[in-house]
Amino acid sequence: MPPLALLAPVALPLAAGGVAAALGLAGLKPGRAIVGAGAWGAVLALFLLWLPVRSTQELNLGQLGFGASLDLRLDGAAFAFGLVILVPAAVLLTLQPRSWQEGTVAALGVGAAVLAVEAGGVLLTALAGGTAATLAVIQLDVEDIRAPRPPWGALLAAWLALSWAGAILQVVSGTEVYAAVPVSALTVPVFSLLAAAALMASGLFPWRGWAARLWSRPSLRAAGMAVATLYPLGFYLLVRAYELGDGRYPQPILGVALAWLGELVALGVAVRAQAASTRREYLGEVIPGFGGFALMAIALGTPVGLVAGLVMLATVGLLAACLPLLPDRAGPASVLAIAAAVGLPPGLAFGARVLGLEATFEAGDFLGLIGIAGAATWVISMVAAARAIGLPAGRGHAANETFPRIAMALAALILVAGPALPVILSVFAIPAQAGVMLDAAGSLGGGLVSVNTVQTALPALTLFAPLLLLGAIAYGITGVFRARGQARPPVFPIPGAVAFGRLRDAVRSAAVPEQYRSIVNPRALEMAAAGGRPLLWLAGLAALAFAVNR
Amino acid sequence: MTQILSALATHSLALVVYPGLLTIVVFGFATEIAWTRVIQGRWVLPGRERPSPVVATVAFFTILVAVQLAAPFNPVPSAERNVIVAASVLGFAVWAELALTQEFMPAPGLMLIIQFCWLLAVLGPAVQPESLRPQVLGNVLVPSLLPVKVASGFLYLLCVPALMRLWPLTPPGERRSRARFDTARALCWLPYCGLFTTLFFPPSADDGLGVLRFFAITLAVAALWIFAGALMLRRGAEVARGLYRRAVAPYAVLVLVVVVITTFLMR
Amino acid sequence: MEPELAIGLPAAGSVWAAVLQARPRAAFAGAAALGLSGLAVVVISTPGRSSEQLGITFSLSSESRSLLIAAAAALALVVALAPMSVERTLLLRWGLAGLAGMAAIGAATSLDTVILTVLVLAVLQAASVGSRPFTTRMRGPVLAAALLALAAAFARNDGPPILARLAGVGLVAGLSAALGTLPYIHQFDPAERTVTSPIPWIAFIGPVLALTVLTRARDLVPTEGAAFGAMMIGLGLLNMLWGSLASWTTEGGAAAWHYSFMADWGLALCGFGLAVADGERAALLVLYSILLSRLPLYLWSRQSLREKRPNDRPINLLAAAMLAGSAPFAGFAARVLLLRGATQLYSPLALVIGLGLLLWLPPSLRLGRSVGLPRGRQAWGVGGALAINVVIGLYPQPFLSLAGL
Amino acid sequence: MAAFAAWLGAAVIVLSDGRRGLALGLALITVAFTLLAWMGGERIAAVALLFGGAVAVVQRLRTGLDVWRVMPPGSTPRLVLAIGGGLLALWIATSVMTGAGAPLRFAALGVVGLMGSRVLMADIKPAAVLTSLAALALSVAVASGMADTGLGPSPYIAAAVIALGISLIKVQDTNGG
Repeated sequence: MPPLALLAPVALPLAAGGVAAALGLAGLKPGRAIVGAGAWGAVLALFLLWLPVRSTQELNLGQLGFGASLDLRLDGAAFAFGLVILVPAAVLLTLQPRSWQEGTVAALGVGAAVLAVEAGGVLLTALAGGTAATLAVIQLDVEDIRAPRPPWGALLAAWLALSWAGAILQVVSGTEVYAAVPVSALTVPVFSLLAAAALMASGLFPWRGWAARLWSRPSLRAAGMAVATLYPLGFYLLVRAYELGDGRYPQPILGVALAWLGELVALGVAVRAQAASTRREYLGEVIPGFGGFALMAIALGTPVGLVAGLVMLATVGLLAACLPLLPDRAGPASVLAIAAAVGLPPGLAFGARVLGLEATFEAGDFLGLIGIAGAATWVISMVAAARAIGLPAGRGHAANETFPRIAMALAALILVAGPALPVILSVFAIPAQAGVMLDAAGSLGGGLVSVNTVQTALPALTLFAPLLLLGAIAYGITGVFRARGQARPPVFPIPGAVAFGRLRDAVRSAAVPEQYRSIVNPRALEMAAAGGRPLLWLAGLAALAFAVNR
Repeated sequence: MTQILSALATHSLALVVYPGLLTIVVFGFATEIAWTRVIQGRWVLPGRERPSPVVATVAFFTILVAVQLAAPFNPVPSAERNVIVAASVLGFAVWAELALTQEFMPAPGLMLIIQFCWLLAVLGPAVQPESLRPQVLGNVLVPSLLPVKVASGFLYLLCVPALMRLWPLTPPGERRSRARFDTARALCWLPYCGLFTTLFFPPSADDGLGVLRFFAITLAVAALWIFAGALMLRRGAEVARGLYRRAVAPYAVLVLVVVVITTFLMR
Repeated sequence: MEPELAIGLPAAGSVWAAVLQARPRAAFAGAAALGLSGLAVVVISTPGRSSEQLGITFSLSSESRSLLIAAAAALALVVALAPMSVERTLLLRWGLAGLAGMAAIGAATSLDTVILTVLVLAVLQAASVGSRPFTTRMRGPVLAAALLALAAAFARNDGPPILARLAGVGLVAGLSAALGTLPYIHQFDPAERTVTSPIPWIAFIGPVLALTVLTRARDLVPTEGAAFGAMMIGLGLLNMLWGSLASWTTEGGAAAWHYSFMADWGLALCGFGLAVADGERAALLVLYSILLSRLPLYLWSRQSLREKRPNDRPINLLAAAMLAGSAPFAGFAARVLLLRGATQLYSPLALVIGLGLLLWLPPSLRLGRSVGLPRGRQAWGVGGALAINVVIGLYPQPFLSLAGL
Repeated sequence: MAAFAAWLGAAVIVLSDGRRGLALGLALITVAFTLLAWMGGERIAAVALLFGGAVAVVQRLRTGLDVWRVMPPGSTPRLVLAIGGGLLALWIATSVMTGAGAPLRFAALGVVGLMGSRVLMADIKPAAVLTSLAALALSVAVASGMADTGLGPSPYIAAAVIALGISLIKVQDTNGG
């Protein structure tokens, strides 16, 4: 493949978006096929580029002018994240009906997100990620301007923070290219910026983040695309940070803090999920829950943790395609999706979470405590999932954007992929991990049958495959759950929710006391400043003169 | 390929026969019958109706837990057993049943706290050794680690009666009467008792004596819980609730502190 | 002869349009031809080459040339795609007059020429019919001229170091007064025509004027670079904060646009004040953005503002994103460069600037909505402005190279 | 003497509202600057200043209120400004700044400062603004004479043309004047 082919995964969705826009402007209805084809073409291009060589490929097209060069790089991490973004995007773009404007913006967003993970340097990632965020917000607002969407300010702040991190790297080390930044340049402040960017970009907070709020939208077309394209990008930054730091974060405490944060995110999600009043509300918490676990695993700083996190993100990708296609009614599709999402053994999510928790113990020191907390959180998630099966459906989205069979197939894929965990690790996660943690290459073994870590071996194929068969037989005999949707009280009230609500109301209703309003009068201030009064001007001059001669 | 097929066969055997489904059913049904005999004063035998999806789910979870036990002659190699799988899946089994059946859940908040305490009892001893093999944890006899192990074992013993609903957390009037045979609970007896044996006693040898030793300890644990359960039933729900709120939860915090201190001292 | 032609041809075009008011088509065609000729002269001119054909030395620098081209392009864009209600000949007439003045300012090699040109432009603008009193409209530019003249006098005479510092103060304050940024905000009347309002100062003439004054300032007070930069950054931060907050909270839509220009100028002033190449690049991108996108969008939003029909279509959101400096628009690249420049100088400053950048979003959403639903030529115009901005944002190198950066 | 005349002219403009007073002030400034330029060897510049200033003065005498109106009621602040500004300019030109050319410095600083302040006054009429602008343009040209590298007569000519042009402008203002 010529190096220029590295542009293909980015260019194909962009071209598809361009064609859709041109046809739309010409008054034709481009339909979903064009943008879908663009995304699938990008998936194909990614496979064709990576699988034959399985080594890093680079393309440098020169300086862009703002400190970054158009430097593309396809390595294991880029391949993995590219797939996590492209596959759900392709599924959703192919199946869900969209206006040409929505299709165009969505396709452009996909291209931008892929560029963010294919970028060779921090600044290009920031530009592309920022573009993807902008387009996602626009896409969501085009669909329904009154429905919840990610706070634009937080997304902008995230990518500006990353830009600043890139700028610091350039100033300190002369480069912001991932592969060239010296280890010493990744200082604690730079990493903090990068981590803040990552957390804000993916909304990884213990409270209800944007990825959960999106699920309360009437339609899930744009929400699915936003989650598919934006959510993995924050994790991508945390993974790339390992490459910048030669396989580790600048201080171990930073990884521990992030891992604890991931645990808190997952716990927050689980607590909210068990109190969900509808199944839609519960499903909204599924992906953030995975995000919390993935953050916990990735931040541990061990190869096992990283690959576990990557597999969780792969599951996120599949769920991002599955959940928007799921109809808001009870049935086997919902049950299967919930089972896949919660990490029912022996699914892919189960294997990944077990690996993630294992990693906490194997990381040593006190990190095992995170694992204990993680296991407890997982149990709450399971409670929430079991409860959600019998909840009322919640707000129904249009039938023409749901595809229960495809959703069921995707959920089933997550479940049956459990035995294939070693294969997924070998093809998908370990190359990515090896690319960013060069010293830790080969620390995971087991081939295509089991996953061997330092302490244990997870016999994924030989244990999970018969278990899967047993499960199928068992449910074949007993039948699946036929729960009638009915309102159910939360398993336990959300701790501090009332106090938090009170505080929020107090903050919202805060106002300057009546007697001081004449002092803090924005209108009067504006009139004073913008009234063109010479006295103020002379005072300004005097102030400048004083300040300079002080 | 032969190795894979052979491994598939042995793992299937473990899941279905020993220490999996068949063993769980035999051990669990016997123990459950004994338990109902003790508390109800009459023999209650399992019904012949087709198992519900809830029972299927619990069975599905518990067989996965059972194959993680350090039972002698377990066909699953010791390196492939994992305490995380055992702990989390056994946790699912309890809660899946409670949440799926949409029954009145007795004091769910307190139950969750007890669940967390139990998880601490299972996983706490794994923090310092950094090992997740159940038999390795059972075999830990390093003096400096013994306090954690003993404390965790005691916590485990305290938590399981509530998780298996042997101890009442709500007054009898609020609970549904349980005259029938509780199949789901029956399926949990071996995983809970066996896991205790695995984690807190040195592993038994792969011989007849070893089998006897393993099941003797496991049965003894079951008997202890049956005895304690019967005792507590007489004292009433208020005492049980008070015990968990005022004693077990603070004790779990103490166990956590011991785990942290031990880890700190042995760094 | 190139600079003289660059000044003369647009000036002639403006005069032509004024003289042939009675025959609008001839006026427009002739003025447009002369204006385009002027633009062609600017494009083909060699940066840095001096010319003294009129007794005054003129030399067009790369940066001034690039901004002149951008200003001419902006004028072409707004004239060609002006809303139906706007008289295009009038717009062209005043635009060409401004362009001629900008060419004179950009090509001036002494501050005195700049001051005199500012006075001429101020008088020409203020003398035409407007809703604000003549005296009010003259205040800002005259104060600017006086301060710049005093600054030049202070800088040119020997004396204690305070003289040079005061010269720096005069230059910065004079520039601010000419632009109409805080603390010298020109009084703004939302109902006033754009050509007679303060907008041409802040959004059209301002970029070239600022560049020239700053270039001259480097020659006049070379020893006071630090103080000069500090003042620029201080005023820049003040304008960022005030401009974005006022643009967000003010009641009037047109006033919000006025303040938004101030906020952008805050960025540009910070960029220039950093006195590093990245800062200058950032400032230049902001100025490109003001000329080629913010100003046209403001002009196209006027009708919608009058009719009070804001909109929330995709185009409005894109406009909001552009105004907010989101990626992939030029504002983002400018912000990256600004952060880089600030990091080189003093990292905490980058933090302050970085936090300040977040203030752009709320007012931008408001301003984007105020563009309304553009139709016909206006829609193409908005699309064009957005496209240009995206191109600059994604690949600013050619635009920076044009300015010799 | 010429420098003081320039200051006096500027002070008269600051203190006047009628066309006669404004014209007198501009005339004083024109003459003073012409003399200063002539003495500085800039003969062409001097002629240009004289011409431009003279036309501006004549134009000023033809438009606006036909009165002197020097120091109308409420002029105390203006008087303070005129005197204070002059003293400040004198102090800076002679004591703070060093080197030859103090009269030129005093004249230029005084006129620039006072004219700039005059335009900022709240109750100013357009005629006064235009007069101040003409004077300001002339003073900018004179101030350019302080540059190390002489700019030649071109700034003076340009300033004269501007002063002349300003005097020809008829302000269409709702506030009149």
